Amino acid sequence: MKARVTISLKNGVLDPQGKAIEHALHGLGFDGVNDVRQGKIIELDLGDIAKENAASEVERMCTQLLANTVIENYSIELLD
Amino acid sequence: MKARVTISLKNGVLDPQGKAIEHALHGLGFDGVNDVRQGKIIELDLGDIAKENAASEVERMCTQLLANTVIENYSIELLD
Amino acid sequence: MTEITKEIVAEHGLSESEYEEVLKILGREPNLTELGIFSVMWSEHCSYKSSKKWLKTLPTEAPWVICGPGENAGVVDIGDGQAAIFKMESHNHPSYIEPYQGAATGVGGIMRDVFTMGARPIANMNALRFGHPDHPKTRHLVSGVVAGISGYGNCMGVPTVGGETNFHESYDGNILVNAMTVGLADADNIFYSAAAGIGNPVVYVGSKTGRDGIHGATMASAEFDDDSEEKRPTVQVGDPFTEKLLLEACLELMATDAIVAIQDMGAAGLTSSSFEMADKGGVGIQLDLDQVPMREVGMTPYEIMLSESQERMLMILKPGREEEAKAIFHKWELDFAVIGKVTDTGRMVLTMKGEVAADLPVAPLADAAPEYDRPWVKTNPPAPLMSKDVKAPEDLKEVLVKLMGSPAIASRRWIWEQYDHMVMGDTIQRPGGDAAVVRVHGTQKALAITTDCTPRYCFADPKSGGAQAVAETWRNLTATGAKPLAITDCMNFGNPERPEIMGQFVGCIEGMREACLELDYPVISGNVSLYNETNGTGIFPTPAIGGVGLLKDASQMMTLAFKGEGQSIFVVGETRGEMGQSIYLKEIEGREEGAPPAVNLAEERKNGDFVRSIIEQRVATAVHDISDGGFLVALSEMALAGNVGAEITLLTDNELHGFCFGEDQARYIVTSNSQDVEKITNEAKKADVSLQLVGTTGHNGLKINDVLSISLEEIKEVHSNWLPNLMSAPK
Amino acid sequence: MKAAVIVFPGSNCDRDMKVAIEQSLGHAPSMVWHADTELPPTDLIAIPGGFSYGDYLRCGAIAGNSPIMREVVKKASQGTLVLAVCNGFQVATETGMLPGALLRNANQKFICKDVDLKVVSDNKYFAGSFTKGDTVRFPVAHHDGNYFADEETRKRLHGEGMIAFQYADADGNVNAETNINGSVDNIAGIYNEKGNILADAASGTPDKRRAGWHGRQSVFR
Ligand SMILES: Nc1ncnc2c1ncn2[C@@H]1O[C@H](COP(=O)(O)OP(=O)(O)O)[C@@H](O)[C@H]1O
Ligand SMILES: [Mg+2]
Repeated sequence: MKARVTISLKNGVLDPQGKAIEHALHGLGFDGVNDVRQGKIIELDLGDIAKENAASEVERMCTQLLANTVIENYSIELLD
Repeated sequence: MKARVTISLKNGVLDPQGKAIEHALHGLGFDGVNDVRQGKIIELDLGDIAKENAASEVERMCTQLLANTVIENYSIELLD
Repeated sequence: MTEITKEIVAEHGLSESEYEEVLKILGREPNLTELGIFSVMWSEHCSYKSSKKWLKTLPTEAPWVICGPGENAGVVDIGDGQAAIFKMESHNHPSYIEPYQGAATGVGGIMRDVFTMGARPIANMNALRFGHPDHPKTRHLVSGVVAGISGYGNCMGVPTVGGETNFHESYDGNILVNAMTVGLADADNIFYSAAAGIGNPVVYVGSKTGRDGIHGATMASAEFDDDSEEKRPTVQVGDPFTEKLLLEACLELMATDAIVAIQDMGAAGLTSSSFEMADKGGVGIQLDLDQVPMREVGMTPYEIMLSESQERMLMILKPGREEEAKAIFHKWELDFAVIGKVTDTGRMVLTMKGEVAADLPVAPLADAAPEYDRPWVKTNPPAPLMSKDVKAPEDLKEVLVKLMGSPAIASRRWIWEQYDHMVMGDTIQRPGGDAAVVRVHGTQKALAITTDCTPRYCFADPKSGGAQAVAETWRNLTATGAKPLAITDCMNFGNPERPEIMGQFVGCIEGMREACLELDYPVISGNVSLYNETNGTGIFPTPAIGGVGLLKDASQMMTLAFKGEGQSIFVVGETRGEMGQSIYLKEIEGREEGAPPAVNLAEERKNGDFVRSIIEQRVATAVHDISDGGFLVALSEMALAGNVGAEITLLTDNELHGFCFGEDQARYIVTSNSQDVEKITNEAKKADVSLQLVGTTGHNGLKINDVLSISLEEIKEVHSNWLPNLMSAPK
Repeated sequence: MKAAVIVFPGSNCDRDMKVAIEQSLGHAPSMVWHADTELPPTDLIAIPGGFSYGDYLRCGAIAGNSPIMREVVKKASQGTLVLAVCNGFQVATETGMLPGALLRNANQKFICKDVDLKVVSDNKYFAGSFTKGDTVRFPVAHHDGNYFADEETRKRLHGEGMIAFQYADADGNVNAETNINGSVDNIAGIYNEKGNILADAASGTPDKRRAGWHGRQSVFR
């Protein structure tokens, strides 16, 4: 069982990386672009785990380590 | 028109971040996890752009700036 | 099994005659793995086949040299049972292809060379050459290279304390990234790479092996062409965190006596490290490749042997010490594997899955490495160009503003503020001075470190340029009060198969040799990077020199900043008005012409020894050597650093522009308190040194006679803004 | 007074911190490995700067989850003094000992230079040699020093005197121009409510850090 965790900054948290990318895109002539946000994606192989446990397991990984809920949201997708 | 670009390391390219995360997850008792890879996700608002142009526009952004095609792959999703 | 065709041999960069030599040594055809091994071992990068003949002519000895060229890095004695270990290395081609990772892994590689020998790295330097500032790739390369150096060095916790940066169109398609590391060790606990002890275990530690940079070593020696961007996947990704762990683990193990020999895996990875260890020890090695920690499945012996995965080391341990060593590496969460043993066969035997993957004689392969005496032609130096041959400028102020904001002279702060230059808490002279100074932790001593080279001089006259590069490092160390000890070098040139390029190489070496001899300043390590050309156009010859000097008493360290108002300003050394190849000529007249300034090594030595002696006698209050841009640029730099102006009265036989902008060598600007003027004057007489009192510090700008008056703000503005403006301008 | 310095894999200012404490207290602190589960008896816990775990994932995140940190959090809640510098600041926010989080510097670059900091609050444990309103000059060396806290937290920080330092100029002016890295309200360092935890984004060579350590009552700077 595999999982993909997508982590993005919460609304209202200024995103310096996103802003820098936006600025650079404008510099390259992509003028229409705005509201650029950068996030992270973490892919995991969960090994042999029952599907019904997988979601809660990954949820625990997120709250304990993968995401900082002060500034980040996360979403989990299970892939098999 | 919005777009989401997902950037991941090419197969075989060392992923120090993924390795460290995997190690930390083991330390927290998530023993079954392996093959952790970290990638990036970039969300963009393309403004008023015709759907038929959007894909090629984002493609150009990827090759010129967003992805480091030496070591990274990218994929593009258009959302509206 | 793959048949070895002509094409395969050519792809491996071996010439026909080289391949015949392979057949002769083996008495049979090699298999692919063996061919791969020959190819990397005999590449320019590993074998120094074009340069060896000339490198041998460099002076490498002095009473304070503990280990000269031939090991991972050179070692000098700095007293009290301590040694400084240093080397410089290039990562040019990888940095052009992928600037961040290329530069980062360059820094990682040179640090490994230094800690392999038992030293804790205490300072990093970097010598960078980029293309024309307006070239479309330049900014991307500058920002990537600087970020890569910063990313790796900062994470390692080793301060990056200095370096140099040039911009010139000759580097448009071939940037140079040369990294230097200085480390500190106990003189009686230095580690070498010669394998010994038949039956001793061969141990692999560090990161796992992946398919990184396979053929990187051959790539680094192959000339670029337009489709070089296709070669991208050979770039490695650096993992500074793992290297930091590797450093700590190695130093911990080195504190025991378990290690017989140790060698980092750099270019050509497991191949060159194992062959070098076996060859130096005159022994054989047997490796079981199944034991090599691997990151990917299905790796072949060829891939394992040629992988350039970073952050790995090979060691020979004393028998029975495996468990103790393993415990240390496991504590640091690193791989540790016994992968083979030392044998008395004189052969390198590799097995995998029960089969022999390669069986090669060590010494013949190493001894038979090609060595070429490539044809060369001498560069004829142009005639000198003196100030009388150059029209005087109408407005000195306009000239000064132009020079201070020019690519060669503008402040590099934008770069070094991205480097952690303070970590470890011993940086007592930060970037921006003549040389960085780093205290030897817990002592009164300090090391001064600099890198220098003036490629435009080397291009015009390789011999004089080679000597000048060495002399300039010596002068920069001297300006801090340090006694210069030794140098490392990084010889960056074009295609040696072209006689004029080979002639540049030979000329530079000749000049370096003379300077090293005259200044008592041997070469203890170095690196050669050839084939730096794109579509047949070579770079400027660039023998980057890294110099290290010792301050016995760090409290005597001198800086270039003016220390206050009312101090007397002297010029040490004679000014004849040498305008050839000067920044003035380039920026104001748009010409790169004439001979570079003459290098008089005896004068260099005499003047430097004098400057050092007045620093030691504590009568000098600020010292700066005069180089790019000449006297007025050096004066401006001293004024900006101290935020104190100066008033200069010049009575000179020369044209004023010759005095202000000539790049005559062996000169320094020195200040003193007014009561010490007599003493300094007498000392100079005694030493037979040319000394000229030219003015006093004070005022809030610079004044010369009645021909120049400019505020420090005006100078500062152009000086500090050029690079940030370049880097932030829209792409 | 006894001190302990926590060492993580990748810490690189642990020696700097040790030297600073040694020079100030006259005796060496204990060095405590991240994998340990117990602290020696100590009055001050120092979390040094550097790149714990390479700063991979998020700065300080992996270190924040190491075994010894559970113990540090517990001791801190019982009133032991904690000084968290640079990477230590990130570790402290990651464990929740302090509010907020640190983001990448607004200019995306590592910044290594001396900066002026305005001393914003008086504190009975730390800042012994400075008083509110002073400016002090310290080096910074960080890539992720951009402090973030939401609106509510910011109000609390201001209201309860929890802001230790703000990026300023030499005259103590705090404004957008003196904000080197994009931190909210120019915040460079904060205390917890009780005032026994201080974290700041400055690095500090031993020499600079030593200045201001005056015995038991006022710790470090
Ligand atoms: N230009 C040079 N001048 C002096 N010594 C050199 C020079 N180039 C290489 N050397 C020495 O030759 C040895 C091999 O260098 P190199 O192959 O670059 O080392 P490594 O295998 O660590 O990369 C080193 O001891 C180095 O110091
Ligand atoms: Mg080496």
